[in-house]
Amino acid sequence: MTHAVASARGQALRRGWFRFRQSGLSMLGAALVVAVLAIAIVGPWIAPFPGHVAGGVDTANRFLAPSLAHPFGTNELGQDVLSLVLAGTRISVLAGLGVVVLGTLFGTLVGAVAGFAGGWTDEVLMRLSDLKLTIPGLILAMAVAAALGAGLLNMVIAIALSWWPGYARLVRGEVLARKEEVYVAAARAIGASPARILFRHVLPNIVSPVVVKMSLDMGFAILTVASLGFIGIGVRPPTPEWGTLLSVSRSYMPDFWWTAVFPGLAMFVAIFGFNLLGDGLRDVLDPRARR
Amino acid sequence: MLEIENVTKVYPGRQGMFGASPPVTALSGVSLAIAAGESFGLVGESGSGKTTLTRCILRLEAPTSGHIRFDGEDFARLTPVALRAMRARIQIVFQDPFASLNPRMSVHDIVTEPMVIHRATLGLGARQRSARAAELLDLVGLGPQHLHRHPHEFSGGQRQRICIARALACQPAMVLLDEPTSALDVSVQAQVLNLLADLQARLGLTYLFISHDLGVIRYVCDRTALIWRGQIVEEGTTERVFDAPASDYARMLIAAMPEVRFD
Amino acid sequence: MALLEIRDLHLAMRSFDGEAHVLNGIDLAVERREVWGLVGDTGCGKSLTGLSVSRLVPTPPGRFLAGEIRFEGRDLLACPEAEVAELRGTGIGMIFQDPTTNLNPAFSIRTQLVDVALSAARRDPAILEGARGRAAQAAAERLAAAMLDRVGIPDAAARLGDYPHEFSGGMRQRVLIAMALIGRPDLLIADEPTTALDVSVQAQILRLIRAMVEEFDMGVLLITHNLGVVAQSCTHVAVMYAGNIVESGPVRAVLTTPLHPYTRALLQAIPTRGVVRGALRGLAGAVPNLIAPPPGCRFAPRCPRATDACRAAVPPPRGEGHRVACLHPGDRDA
Amino acid sequence: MLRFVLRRLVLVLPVLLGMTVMMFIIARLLPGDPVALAAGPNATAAEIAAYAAEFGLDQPVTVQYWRYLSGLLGGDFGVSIFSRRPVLDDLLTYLPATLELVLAAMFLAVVLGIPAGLAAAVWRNRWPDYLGRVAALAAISMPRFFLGLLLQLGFAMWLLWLPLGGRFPIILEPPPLVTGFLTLDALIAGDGTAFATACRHLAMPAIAMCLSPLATIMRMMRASTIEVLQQDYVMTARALGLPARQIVFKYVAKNAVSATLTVIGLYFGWLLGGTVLVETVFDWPGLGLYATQAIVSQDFMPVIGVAMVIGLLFVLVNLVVDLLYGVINPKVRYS
Amino acid sequence: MTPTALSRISRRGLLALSGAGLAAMTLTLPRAALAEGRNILVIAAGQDIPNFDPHVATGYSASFFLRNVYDPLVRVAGNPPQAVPALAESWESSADGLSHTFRLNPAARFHNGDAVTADDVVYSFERALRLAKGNSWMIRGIVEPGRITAVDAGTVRFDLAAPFAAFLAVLPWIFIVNKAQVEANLGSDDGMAWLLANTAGSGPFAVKRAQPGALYELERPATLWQPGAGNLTGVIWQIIRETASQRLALQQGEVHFAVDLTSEDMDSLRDRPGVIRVIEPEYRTFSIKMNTAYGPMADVELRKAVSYATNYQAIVDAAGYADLMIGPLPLGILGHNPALEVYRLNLEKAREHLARSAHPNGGLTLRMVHVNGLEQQRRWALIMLDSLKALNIDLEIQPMLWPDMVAACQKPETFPDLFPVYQTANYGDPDNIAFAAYHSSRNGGWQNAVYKNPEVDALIEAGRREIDTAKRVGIYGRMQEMVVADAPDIFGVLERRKLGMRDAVKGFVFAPVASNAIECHGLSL
Repeated sequence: MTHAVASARGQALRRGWFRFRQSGLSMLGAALVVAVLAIAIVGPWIAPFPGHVAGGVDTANRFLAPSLAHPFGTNELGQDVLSLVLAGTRISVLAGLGVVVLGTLFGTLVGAVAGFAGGWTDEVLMRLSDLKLTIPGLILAMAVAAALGAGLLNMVIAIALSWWPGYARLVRGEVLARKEEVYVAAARAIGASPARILFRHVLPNIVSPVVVKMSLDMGFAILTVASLGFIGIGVRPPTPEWGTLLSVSRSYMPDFWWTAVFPGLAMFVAIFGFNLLGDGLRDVLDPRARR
Repeated sequence: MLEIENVTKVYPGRQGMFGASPPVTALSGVSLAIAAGESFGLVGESGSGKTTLTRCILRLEAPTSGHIRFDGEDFARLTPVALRAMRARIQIVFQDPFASLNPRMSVHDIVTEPMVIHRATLGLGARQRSARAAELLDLVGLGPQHLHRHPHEFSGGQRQRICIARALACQPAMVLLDEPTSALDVSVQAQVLNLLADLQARLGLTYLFISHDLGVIRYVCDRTALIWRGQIVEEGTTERVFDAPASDYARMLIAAMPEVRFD
Repeated sequence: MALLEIRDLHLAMRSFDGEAHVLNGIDLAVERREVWGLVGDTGCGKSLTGLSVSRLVPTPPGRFLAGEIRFEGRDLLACPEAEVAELRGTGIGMIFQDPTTNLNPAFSIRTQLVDVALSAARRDPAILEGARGRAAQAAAERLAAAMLDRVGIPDAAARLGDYPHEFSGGMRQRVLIAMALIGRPDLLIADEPTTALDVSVQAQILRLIRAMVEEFDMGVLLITHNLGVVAQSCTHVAVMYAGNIVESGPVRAVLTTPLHPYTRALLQAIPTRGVVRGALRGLAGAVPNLIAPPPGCRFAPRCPRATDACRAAVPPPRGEGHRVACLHPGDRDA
Repeated sequence: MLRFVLRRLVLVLPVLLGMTVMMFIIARLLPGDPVALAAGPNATAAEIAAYAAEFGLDQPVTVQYWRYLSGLLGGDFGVSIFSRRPVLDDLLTYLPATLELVLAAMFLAVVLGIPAGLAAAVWRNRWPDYLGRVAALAAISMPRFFLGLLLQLGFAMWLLWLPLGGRFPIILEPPPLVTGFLTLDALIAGDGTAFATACRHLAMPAIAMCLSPLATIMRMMRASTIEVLQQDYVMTARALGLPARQIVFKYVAKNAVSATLTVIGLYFGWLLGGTVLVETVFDWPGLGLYATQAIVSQDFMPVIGVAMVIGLLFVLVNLVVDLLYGVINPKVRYS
Repeated sequence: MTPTALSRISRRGLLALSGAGLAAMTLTLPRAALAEGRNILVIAAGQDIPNFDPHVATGYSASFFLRNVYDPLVRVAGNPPQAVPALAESWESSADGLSHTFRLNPAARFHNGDAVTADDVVYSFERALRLAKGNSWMIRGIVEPGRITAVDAGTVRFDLAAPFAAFLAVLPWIFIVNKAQVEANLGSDDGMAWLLANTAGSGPFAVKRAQPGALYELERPATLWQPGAGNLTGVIWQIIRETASQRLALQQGEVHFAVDLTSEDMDSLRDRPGVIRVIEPEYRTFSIKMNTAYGPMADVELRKAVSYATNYQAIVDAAGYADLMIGPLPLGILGHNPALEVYRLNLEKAREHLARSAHPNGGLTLRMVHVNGLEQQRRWALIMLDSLKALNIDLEIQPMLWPDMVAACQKPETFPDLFPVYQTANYGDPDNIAFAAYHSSRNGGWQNAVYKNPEVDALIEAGRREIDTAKRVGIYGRMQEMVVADAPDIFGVLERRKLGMRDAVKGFVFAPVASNAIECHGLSL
């Protein structure tokens, strides 16, 4: 009997995996994400010049063009750009993850409460999220980040503050839709308490869209983190963050283009990977959105 | 057992983008009385108010006016705790067996859920609940080997049996059957109808059977009422309603019944 | 030459689990003024048969394995898409189950009717009496109003400008019938045209279709799951099970003396007058998996009379007029 | 309908009010001392205090907020502490530049995105579709500022085809001010050179900015087209012999566009708020750059002003979108 | 709908639609040409001009504007910088240095045609002091209201409270407004609202158009009275925020001056046809201030250890075109001692001093802030981080917004351990840097937040009161030695001024004071 259960579930999983694997793009995305995550974990150790990552400088070797010793060249302080880019992966992934997780937690809470309670509570919470949607997110994040001062955590908080309404709206919409499901009516009819309905019948069924949104948002969160860094409201030196690296390097173009182009490419590849993966996941997990 | 007295339900109009829609009267002055142990049929076409009536009976919605009494107790006056206890006594099987089961729960969890909710009154431990779930599955013609499977692994007829098992979990006195077979193929429908008839005979249940299919109603119901635009237009024993319909609407409906008849 | 003749049609549909053999040798012939009912349980292939006739089965995932669909003698499966497209609307008209979703919500019914009329008139100018350009538009509007009037929409001309959501379900189905008939087709395929409607409306729509058969001198393929509907409005019936036509013939013959065990089971499952509670006979088991169907008769696993011979090979249809595909036919249960 | 518009406009008020409250709270959070900065490096404590008093910054924040609100009623957005210029004047100066950029980007995105999405849906799962989808995802993944830098590197620094940044060359007389949009003003004035010049300056920032909305609109259009193509009424239309061209361009397109419209409205607001990056890269004298500088000097009146203007525009655009939605989709009009 | 069915017919239609979009943005348009018949000098600069009020505005962009639209009594020119006549055609000072009399040029006219009179001068100085904004700090405590006298219409006399050696050097920064015009538009704020966007000057240029955030165009006024004018008919201050963009614009001949170039920009401009690189020493110092009053850096031994551990070579390398400072005063300024013994990288000595401090083995974390976005400061912060590792000292780097940094200067407790700062010499006199950066009266301000040494104070005060040059050299010599001994700063570099200029510009003479606020009167194209 247990065997039958396992095989039934296994079949569903296999079917999803099959569908996922069918799409070469999703696989490419998964591969990119795995690579990015791997670099995020081991990046600082595989960096050829770990000293530079910690802030070491080598002013005698400024602006060396890409070569075997420095595949991505060196920057204005003689630091190895490859090392900085590799080490920067962890910062970006961590920050992106932080933003998405914070946004999801808070947004899901707000959305679930609003959608489930309805009425006055819903109205107030949704007006609040409207407000956040109306205020340009980047400007809000800039103002908050500027107020809190430079630093990774501050940046994550600043972005997450403008991030949760998306989740709140998604979750609220899903909760409202699930609330109308017949099985929820059935649960109510057998006398289930609101909490039971929310946690047992509603929330488990909206995990998929939330996970899909999280995976789709990862890339965008990394991009927003980099944007703040680019504007110059980012991490503290010597933390090697991609957007900050790009922001510093842009004034050295076109002569020392490698200082700007490689961090930018790293950013692009990581975001692209997460977006491809998110797209693929959506196809598998969120059948309604499947095309 | 169930008394519905002069129930009216009005939905307020909604504010749309380009203006407000008028309020909708879904039920107006509906009165019915269903005796214990009988099988009562309620026939109506789409928009006639039959679904609203079930929602009011189950107290998923409150009627605008009127009273609904079950075993002599008025729903509107019950405390939340008492209401919850009442819910163990009156159960429902919905039309769409595909939508009425939570896809994330196993059959075991689905069937035991009412027992968990009403564990205070039923006094069943976890093991007893599982045992009872197996019994219930057996009762509705499904083997206990299905307990740990998920709804999507079942056919429509099997799902409807699961729904029936869930409805019977708390040993209710009354079951509302809201078009329980209209989503099923004819051959499957017959089995489910037989199961329902069998269960009623064995457990002494009271049925409120709602359908638009006159043939089904005629087959399973002792008494029948016709609802049209929120009003009861005809009520009586099934035989009487089919053989000597009193209202034009009933006559029209019966005439329109598609039947395999060549005479 | 029959108006429509389907011979040994085999169709497979690809899905994630594999390729399902959904039509398994369909034979069917429809003449003008015949109304053929196509009945069977969900998933037996009746809708796909209808779509196949108009070549509207998407390929892929669909794949025609064998067979012919002859419309007025021409094999549609061998025609290029463009030629089949020429037939749609003028040669073959279709109506579908849900009148709510089959009308485009963003356009007035005038636009939708007129466009169908104009495109039909490009192939058969007689439909608009040869009118061209601006005159054609005007003629098409007149025709649209006339058709609406013909299908029983009161005050038809005034309602032309309305949008679909302003009509009731039954009225929408009438609009769709008008749309399907505006190009004067020879064959009408009606796929569960009344399933989404109330009983009272259903009877009216069926009567309307019957009336149109005479007026337009056409053949009808009426797909339904309701034997009552077949009995009321069809001249002939074909019973389908799991991709096969198991029994076919004049409606009265088939329904009064059903030869195939499945047909009989279907009839016995309908609660009719006089059936005592508990006496209804259902059908045990489930439809077979079409990806790996059982060899032989697909009904054999559920059939009380099945023998080893049934499980060995698909029984060919036998008989003239009233045909049945069964090795052990009979009008009584064994 | 008028009532609907009015009701929506009234609903905007609490949003804007909430926005000012929030910005005031953030401004209060700022640990820095904008007055000390604005008063100059050599100001004494007394001078700084006088400066603060001049702007009412010595008052409790509730009083400051109340003053600001009463000013707003009279169209007074406050004064920049740093430049002492009225914020409203600055907003009016910078807004047209931003709007021109956003509208140009949006125009490109809509004009290219809708046909591209339609095409991808029609050619679904064939190579133009795959190519389009990969390109769209790549476009969404491309940071605007990085794209901007690459464009600059390619077209301005290496090829020398386009100006590196700015809005209009200093040497040329700009066209007489009518709309504030240089391209339009040039056309109104009939000045071909000015128009060409304005377009040359607009090209790179608009491209950098339009890519993401273009890709999103394309994806949305593709998705909704596919959804519409699967609708029963499309099947009916095919079954009744309507030509494929008519089905796609008339019946499907209208329904699909109405679904895409919402995205366009949302993106408009997103672009308005997101001009900061592109304006920074291309030295485009717009609201984003203005806001950035105000944020950096902790001059929060301009920041609130910018947020208000963008918020208001966002609400207005979405109102227009909703109205358009009603025009395209007759059902909405009645329900 | 199957793909096959639709693709055939729609390909053409879709391409046509896309084509329409592309046509809207043809890229092959003619390059903008310079207007003919006009000699307009274009300056690319990163800073907007925030305010036109000569007694309020600060910053180099404002200095550019005021120097060209307004006149001071005297101007500063040449290298080394000298006071030259402006509104005043001649002046004399009393022997005790207390009284200074200026004779105005009778030709001087405001842009509205009014003659410039001694009354206007008095009014302007008093307004500057009254508002106490902008550059007025330079004369505060030296020139007092009521002691500026209009002797006659063409003569004005200043009676100083105390002798001030640099008096002539500060006068170029106090601009003269037309009293009548200002009084006519006084408002409630002493004319500040009106002067914000209007001018009442007599300078060699007048405002033609202003597009805040984009450009400011000046043109010759009809009343031009200053002798020695070049052939310019106008000047444009174009705001190009990115230095790379400035460089490119200069390279392509779209601008004549680029004033914010980096050393990397200068390198890439080398040998570019038509481009002249101006790389000149200047009096702008860059040093890293230490918190001498609070925290670990209050310990002079630790300060010396840090001073010896600093990688000065890296600082110069990172700075590009720059010279290492020798002590607190700029190289080449009056009284600077080039032979002064200062700290240079010497880890042994660094460790010696560290051993004598409270943290003999290091192991502490210091906090260094820098202005967010100031690239050179960021580089130096990283170099300090790298340097201090040798002493087992960690450095926490915190980029801050400038206002936050200013705020942090107010109290020793909030002042960071290391605080990098540029100090621009507003006037070419040692008093400028000495007073601003080391006099304890400036404590709490960003130029000298915490450093306090009464003896140094006394020397600085003596230096500014003394008018005998030789004696001043002596005073400043002692002052430099004492400051070095206290090690309040890591003396960094003097970045050279880096201007990019087209060779079409004639008549440009570099002056090491405010050289990016270019005076255009004498220039030609």
